[in-house]
Amino acid sequence: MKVNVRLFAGLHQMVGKREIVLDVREGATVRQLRERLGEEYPVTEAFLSTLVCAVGEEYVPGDYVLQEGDMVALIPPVSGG
Amino acid sequence: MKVNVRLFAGLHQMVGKREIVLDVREGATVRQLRERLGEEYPVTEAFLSTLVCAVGEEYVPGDYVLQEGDMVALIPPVSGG
Amino acid sequence: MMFEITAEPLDPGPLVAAVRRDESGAVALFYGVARNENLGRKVLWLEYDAYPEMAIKKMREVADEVRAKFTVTGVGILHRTGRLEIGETSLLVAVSSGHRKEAFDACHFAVDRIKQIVPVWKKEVFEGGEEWIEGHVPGVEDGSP
Amino acid sequence: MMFEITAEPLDPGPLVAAVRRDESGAVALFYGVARNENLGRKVLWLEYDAYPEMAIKKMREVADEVRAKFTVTGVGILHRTGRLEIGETSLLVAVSSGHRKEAFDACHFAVDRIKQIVPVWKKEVFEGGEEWIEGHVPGVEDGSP
Repeated sequence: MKVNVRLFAGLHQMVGKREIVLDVREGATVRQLRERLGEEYPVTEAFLSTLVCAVGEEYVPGDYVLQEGDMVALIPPVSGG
Repeated sequence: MKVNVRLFAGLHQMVGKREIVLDVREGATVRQLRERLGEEYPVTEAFLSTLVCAVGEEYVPGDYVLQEGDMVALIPPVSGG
Repeated sequence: MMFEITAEPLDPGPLVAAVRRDESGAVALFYGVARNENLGRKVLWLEYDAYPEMAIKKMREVADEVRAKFTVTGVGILHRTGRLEIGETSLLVAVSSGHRKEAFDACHFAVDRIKQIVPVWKKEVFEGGEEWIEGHVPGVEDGSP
Repeated sequence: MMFEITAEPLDPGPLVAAVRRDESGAVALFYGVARNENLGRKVLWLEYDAYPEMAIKKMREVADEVRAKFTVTGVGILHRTGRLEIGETSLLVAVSSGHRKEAFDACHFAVDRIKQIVPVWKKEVFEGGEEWIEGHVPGVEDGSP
């Protein structure tokens, strides 16, 4: 199934896109989505372990199960202020 | 000797003047100056014990000895902010 | 209340007006400012990125936390994005309260929480390089990212 | 640095600009505001009196104390006098620092000290009367007024 993924900060800069579509199997978790990102964009490998996912503008745990069409944001460690 | 005395806040309002001249004996302390104020302006009696004196824009203790021509400020408890 | 993510310079006037109530005796206003040095590096400028919709939502959550923890009369937060020169303001947090101690404590708490959960990111461009600063991993309920 | 006693409305812009340095990552700005209630009384307006020359001198002393106690990059204080309507700002205290904790702590300390030693007085005009508020007896070295 296809999941829309928003990228920010260093991740955006590495991938060169603000939004991508990733293909994952039915019932995939956000942890598996992160791994998929690493396969598609090896440049992101080193950063995957620090990424938190947000679905529907809310942080979700790594075992959160995705649904077709979900808008997922990959959130690097925040550094506002 | 004559001493110039500046009045503020409630004291200013009670006495009706921003500045007065009080006559005290040579070698008088600021504590005695306060008592002199009470004699001249009985309306101030109840407030005398709360007044701190400043000479030359610096707080001085009650036993500070005044000199002719000193500019003394009578400072009620402060309440800025 | 006022919560904004904007690429425009931040203006404290409307923010303070928005958080003040007639019961407010104190307003604590915090400015996060781009400074010229970090970790021993000479910083040339900063660049901020944000996830705007979620950042606003998380700012509101911070304000809710503040109101649950402190006796305040208003909370407002503005965060700037894009390129900021040294001396420009990246963050404004205003908290009003009846009294000063609550205003200070609540504003400090709000700034700490903003840095923990609001999805905003800072890139430092310094002499010889640049780096997206990795600050805080925002928590999720089970603690596992 | 900036220290003023004025009958005009207080403007935070020039104050914050005066205390900020390129090393400042944070500015804490405190607003003392005329509020509509005190001691259970409905306050109608406030009136502030000051001994201006000495107030400025004592503000500078507060700033010196702040710099001795905290790592800050700037301190500034403005106090208004005359009649203030509810919601108007009586006091502005700005402290800049490299980091937020120092800015908050130093600004809070400065406000506390201002209320203890700066010769400024507040009259509350409330429904049914008025009163010059007796706050703090400023200390002298031997402790005896």
